[in-house]
Amino acid sequence: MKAKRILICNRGEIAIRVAKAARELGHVAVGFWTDSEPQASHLEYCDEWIHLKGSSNAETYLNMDQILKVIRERGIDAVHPGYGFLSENTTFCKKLEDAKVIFIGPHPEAIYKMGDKAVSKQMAKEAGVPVVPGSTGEIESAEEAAVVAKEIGYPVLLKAVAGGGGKGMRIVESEKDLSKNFDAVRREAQSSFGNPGVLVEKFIVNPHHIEVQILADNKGNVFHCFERECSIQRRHQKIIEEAPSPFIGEDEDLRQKICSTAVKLAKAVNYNSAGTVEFIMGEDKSFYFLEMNTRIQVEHPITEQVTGVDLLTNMIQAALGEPMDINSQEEIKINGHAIECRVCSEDAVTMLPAPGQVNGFECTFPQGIRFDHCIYNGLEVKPDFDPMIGKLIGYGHNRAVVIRKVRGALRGLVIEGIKTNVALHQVILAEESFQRGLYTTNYINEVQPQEKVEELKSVESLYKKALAIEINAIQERRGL
Amino acid sequence: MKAKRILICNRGEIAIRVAKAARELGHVAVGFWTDSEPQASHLEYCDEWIHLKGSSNAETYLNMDQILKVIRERGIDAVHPGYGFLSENTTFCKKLEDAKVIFIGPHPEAIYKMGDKAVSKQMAKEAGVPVVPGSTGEIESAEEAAVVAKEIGYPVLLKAVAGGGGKGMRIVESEKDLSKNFDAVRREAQSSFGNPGVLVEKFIVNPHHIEVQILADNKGNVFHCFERECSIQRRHQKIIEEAPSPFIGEDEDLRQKICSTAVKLAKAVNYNSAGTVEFIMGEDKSFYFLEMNTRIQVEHPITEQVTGVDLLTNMIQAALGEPMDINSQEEIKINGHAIECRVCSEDAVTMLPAPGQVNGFECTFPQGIRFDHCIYNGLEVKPDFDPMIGKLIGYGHNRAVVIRKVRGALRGLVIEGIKTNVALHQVILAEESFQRGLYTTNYINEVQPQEKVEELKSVESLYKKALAIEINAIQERRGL
Amino acid sequence: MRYYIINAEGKEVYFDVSTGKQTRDGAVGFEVKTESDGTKNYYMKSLAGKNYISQDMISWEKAPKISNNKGVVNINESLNVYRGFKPSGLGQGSAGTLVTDMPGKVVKLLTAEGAMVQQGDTLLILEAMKMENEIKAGVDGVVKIVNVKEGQNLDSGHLMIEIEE
Amino acid sequence: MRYYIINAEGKEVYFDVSTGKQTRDGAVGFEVKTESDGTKNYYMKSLAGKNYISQDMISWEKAPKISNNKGVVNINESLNVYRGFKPSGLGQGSAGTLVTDMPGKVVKLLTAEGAMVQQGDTLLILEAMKMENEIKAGVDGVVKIVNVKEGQNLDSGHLMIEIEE
Repeated sequence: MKAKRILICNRGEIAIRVAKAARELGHVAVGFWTDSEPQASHLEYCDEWIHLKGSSNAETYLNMDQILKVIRERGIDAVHPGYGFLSENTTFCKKLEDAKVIFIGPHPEAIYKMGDKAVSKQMAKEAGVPVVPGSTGEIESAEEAAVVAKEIGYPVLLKAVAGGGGKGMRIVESEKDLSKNFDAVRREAQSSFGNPGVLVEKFIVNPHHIEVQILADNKGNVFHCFERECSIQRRHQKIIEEAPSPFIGEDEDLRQKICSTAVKLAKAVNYNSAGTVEFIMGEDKSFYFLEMNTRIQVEHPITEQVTGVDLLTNMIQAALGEPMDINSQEEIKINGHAIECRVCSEDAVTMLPAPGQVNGFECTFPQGIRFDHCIYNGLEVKPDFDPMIGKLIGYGHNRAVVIRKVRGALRGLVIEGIKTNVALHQVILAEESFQRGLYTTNYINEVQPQEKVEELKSVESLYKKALAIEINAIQERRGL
Repeated sequence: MKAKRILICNRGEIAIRVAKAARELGHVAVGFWTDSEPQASHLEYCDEWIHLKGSSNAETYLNMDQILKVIRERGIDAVHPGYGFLSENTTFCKKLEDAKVIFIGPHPEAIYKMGDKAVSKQMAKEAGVPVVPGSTGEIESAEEAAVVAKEIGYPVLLKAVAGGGGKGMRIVESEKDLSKNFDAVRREAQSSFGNPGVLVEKFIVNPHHIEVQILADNKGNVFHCFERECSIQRRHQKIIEEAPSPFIGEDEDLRQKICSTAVKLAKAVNYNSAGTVEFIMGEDKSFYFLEMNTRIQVEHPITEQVTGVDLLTNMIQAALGEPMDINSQEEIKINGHAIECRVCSEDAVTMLPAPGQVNGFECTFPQGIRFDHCIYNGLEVKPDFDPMIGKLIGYGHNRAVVIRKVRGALRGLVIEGIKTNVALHQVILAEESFQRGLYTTNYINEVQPQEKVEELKSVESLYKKALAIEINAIQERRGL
Repeated sequence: MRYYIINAEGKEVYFDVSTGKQTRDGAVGFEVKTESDGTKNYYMKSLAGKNYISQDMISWEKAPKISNNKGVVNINESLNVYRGFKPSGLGQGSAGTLVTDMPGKVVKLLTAEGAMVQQGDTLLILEAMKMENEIKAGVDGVVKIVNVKEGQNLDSGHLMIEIEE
Repeated sequence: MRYYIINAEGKEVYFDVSTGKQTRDGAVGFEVKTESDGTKNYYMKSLAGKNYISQDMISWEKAPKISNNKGVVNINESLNVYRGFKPSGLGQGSAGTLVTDMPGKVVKLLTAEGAMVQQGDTLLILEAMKMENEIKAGVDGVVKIVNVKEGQNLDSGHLMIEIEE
C-alpha cells in the first residue's frame, strides 16, 4: 500500500478523528487553518498544515476554488469532508472527480439522490422501504403546504429539502401557524443550505429517532453496524444518543428488521461508504424512512464503542479501494452499551448558543470514557462555528453501568469561561424516565430537564473559582 | 447505598485505576503520598490525600502499623491494595479484619492457600486441575534440588515459594548450573519476599503463558472473563499481553476447557473477588496450573477492553457485598481483540532498569487506545519503584487492526529524559512471527528483537530535541 | 486584594483574598474574607502540573488554571470575575433594555420606535451561530429607541431596543 | 549559543543555535549551524498550548516541552544535552572502568584487588530496582581498584572497579 496524501476539509473534533484514522493507516494527514482560527487544535493530529485565507466559512471551508487550488499545489490524493461543510455537496464531488482526486464518501449520485428529500423518499418507496406520508415534491408556497397538510392531517412537519442536523425544521400544530413557520423555514433553508425548497409531511406522535449505521465499499459489500437511538433532541438537534436503542431493547426481530431495511435502501443506491439511514419509529414499533445521511455522523463513536468497528478507517479503506477491516456481516456484533452527550457552548437552561473563550479546562474521568473534542485552554468558540465542542462518550457492560460512568465523567468535566450544557446532561442522566430508557423525541419538551439545572452553586465554589485565578497569577509571577 | 471511604494502599497507575472505580461507584477515594514521592500523580483521582511518613517502601506502603493508624484516624471503611505491596499479605488481611475494615480482595484463606506455591499445587491436584510435575514442598538445599531435578528431568525451573511477577525464578538446563542458581533464587526470594523457600519443577519447552480472569463475589457467583496470553516475557516478566490468546485462536473447545478449569479451582478455594489463574500450555495444547494471583493484575485492562466488563468496579462491589454489575456467565462475551505493551523505564536493548526524571511527555494516539499510566512532565522514576510507568492498551475489531493501532500509538508516545522500552515494543509489533501470532515464552531469547532496536536516530532529530529545549527557554523568558 | 464576581443577572459577590505563607509540604495558604461568611482559610497545592484547592489539607479539589485576564469563570452560568478592582460602567440592562449577549445579524425587525408592545412579543429576529433567535419584550410598554436595522451585524453588548414601561 | 549533546557512549555532537525573527503567522525561526550539515532553518510554532517544529512551515512535528535545566532527552537511548556550554569533568569510563549508571546495592563481591580477570567474568552482583544485575569485566586484565564492599549502597556514577589491561 502506497501512502496517500489525505486532505481533511473540516475543523474541530471531526478533523481530529479523521486525521487519527488517516495516520493510523499510514497516510499523510493534511489539515487546514483559517484566519479566524489560527490556533486550530485539530492540527495536532495533522502532518501538514495549510493556510486557508479568509475568516468566514464561505471564504474558507465552503470555498471550493481555494480548496481545489490547495489540492493541486499540495499533490493531494484524497479528500475527507467530515460532516457539514462540503460533505454532501455533489458539485464538490464532481470537481474532485475532474481533478482525479478521491472523495472519501459515497459516489455523487448517492449523495444527490439521498440529499434531496423528495427524491430519497421516492427511492425508498421504490425499494420497498416505508416512508412517512407527505408531499411528494417541493412545496412552493404556504397555500400549497396548507393543502397537503389538510390531506395528511395535522400536526405536520415543515423541513428544508437540503437540510440536515435539525436545522430548517419546524412542527406545525394547526393551520393558523402554518404561514409564519413556512416563511421561517424557507429563510433558514436559503441562508443555511442555499436552497429554499421545503417539504411537508405527517408528524408522528411520541416518536423515536432510530438510525442504522451503514458501512459499504466499492466491491459490493454493504454491511450494517446496528442501530443508534437519538431521541433526546432540542430544537430537532440531537444532544444525547445511545447504542443499542433502549426502545428496541431485547426485540431482536425488530432490530434485524430495521437494520436489513436500511441495508436494502443502501443497496438500492449502490451505496459505497459509511452512511446512516434515519428512521422515525412510532409507539407501535412501526418505522418510516426519514433520510439518509451520506457522510460520517457526529454520533458515530457510540457505534464504534459497542461493535469495536472503527468506522473511519473502514471508510477510508473503502474509498481508496483497499480491503476493509470488516469482511462480513457476521463479524459485526454488539457487546455492551454506549451513550454520547454532545457538549455544546450554550446556556444549559435556555439551550441557546453562547460563544466565548475557554480559559480553564480539566478532565477527570472514570474508566470507559472517550472524549472526542477540540477544547483547549484558550479555545475561542465563534458564532460562525457549530456550538458543539465535544462529545462525551461512555461505554460499559450494560446501560445502567454506562449511565453511572457518564455521570461520573460529567462531574469531572470542567470547562471555564464559556457557558456549556454539561449541567443539563447531568440533570437528564439523573432523571428517572431517561434512566428507565422510556423517552421519545418529545423528552425535552415533556420532562423539561432544563428547569432542574441548578442556577448557581454555593458561594464556596465562587471563592474557589476566584482562588483559581489568584493561583494562576501567583504562578505567572513565579514563572511556573 | 451509603458512600464508603476507600483507602488505596498503592501508588502509580494502579492507584489511579482503583480511585477511578471507587469514585465512579460514589465512594470517597483516599490516597497516600510519601516523602519520596510528594508529587504522587495518582492523587489527581483521589478525594483525600494522606501523608505516609518515610521514603522506602518498608517505611510506607509496606508499613502496616502506619497504614492501620491512618485507617483508624481517617475512618476508613475498606482498603484496596492494588497489586504488589500488601495485596497478597494475609497478616495485613487479618489486621484489617480485627479493625473491622473490609479488604477489597479475596478472603485470607484463599490468599494463603494460593500464595504458597506448594499448597496451591496440592489444592489444584485435589480439585482435579492438572499441575506441572515437580517438588511437592519447599527444597532446603541445592543437593535436595538436584535429587528432584534428576527425577523429573532437566530442564527444571527454580522458583521462590512466595514469589510472583517473575521475580525469584530461574531456569536450569543441567546439573552443573543448579547450585549457583539455587543460591541466587534463595537470595532474591529472601530480599524480595522475606521468605527464602524455593520449589523445583519440570520446565515445559516452547510454552505459552495463558491465564484466566476470575470474577467472584460473596454470594457464590464465580465467573470467568476468558483468557489472556502473556507469553512475551523478558526475565520471566510479562512485557506484552493480549486477549484473546492467539495460540488458542479459534479453538473454542480449548478456550472453554481452560476457562472452566480455572473456575473449578476458584470454586475449590471459595474464591470471592477478582483473581487470575495462570497456566502454562505446551505445544500439544495440554495445560498445567502454575499459580493463582489473588489480586487485580497489571494486565487486567485487555480483558476489560474485549469483554466490556469493568473488573475494578465489580471487584469493589463484590467486597462490599453489593450486587455486581455482572449477573451471569452468559453476559460475558468476547468482542474484538486487545494488546497491552508495558512501558518501562529501562534500556530498550539491555532491558535493564534505568531510573531518571521525565522532562518531556506527549501522547498523539490513534482511536481505540487506552493508556493507563502515572507519567507527567517531572516524574522521577526511582530505583525503589517498579520500572513499569505505563500500560499502552490497544483495542480493535481483530488482531491485525489492534497491531496497527498500537504501532501508531507507539509512534505517538514521546517520553523524554529517561530511557524507555518503547523502541523495543515497536520492533516486536513489526516483527513477523509476532504479527502472525506464532510465539512462545521463548520469544525474546529466540527472536532477539532488542538487536533490531535502532541505536540512534538521525542527527536531524538531535537538532529538533535541542530546539525543544531552546523553545522552552524562550517561552520561560516570555512567561508563557 | 478584593474580588468582585458579577454574574449574568447582575448579582454581585465580593470578597477579599490575601496570600498567606507557604506550608511545609509545598501548599500555599490563602485567606478569604467575606461579609457573610467571615474569614476562611484555603490552601493551594501544585501536583504533577495541576492545581488543587483544599480547606483542611486532606480533601483536595482540582482548580483548573484560569488563563486569561478577563477571568470569566463558569458556574453553570458564566460569571465575570474582576480581579482586584471593580471596572467602571458595568451594570445590567433592565428587562426593558435589550442588549446582545453574542454577536449576530438582524434578520427581521418586527417593531418600530413608538410602538406599544406587551411582554413576550417578538421584537426582532437575530441570527447567531446559525440559529434564528427571537428577541422578545421583557416588559409591557412603548418602544423608545430602536438602534438596529435589518441586515445589520451586531457585536456583543450592543443596545438594540429600549422600552419605556 | 552552542549546544553539546553527549550520549551514553561518549559520542559528542555540537552545533550552534540562534533565534531568528517571528514570522507573520506566529512562528519563530531558528538557525542551526553544524560543521557537517552547514546551516539549516527551523521554525517553531505554539498551537493550542503545544509546541511544533517545522523546516518548511508546512510539515510540522510535535516538540514536547523539555522542562528541566539538565536537558536530558531521549532518542531511544538517553542523551545529555548541555545548553550553551560544555561542562568540565565529563567523560566516559573505558571498558576496564566499571561505573554505576543507577543507584544500587552490592549484593555479592566476586573479585578482589590483584585478581586476574577475563572479559565477561562476573565481578559483582548489584541489586537495583529489585533486580540482581551481574556486573562483568569489559576487558582481560588485573583488578587494580575495588571501591565497594558487600552490602554497600551506591549512588549513580560511583566507580566500583578498575581493571588494568
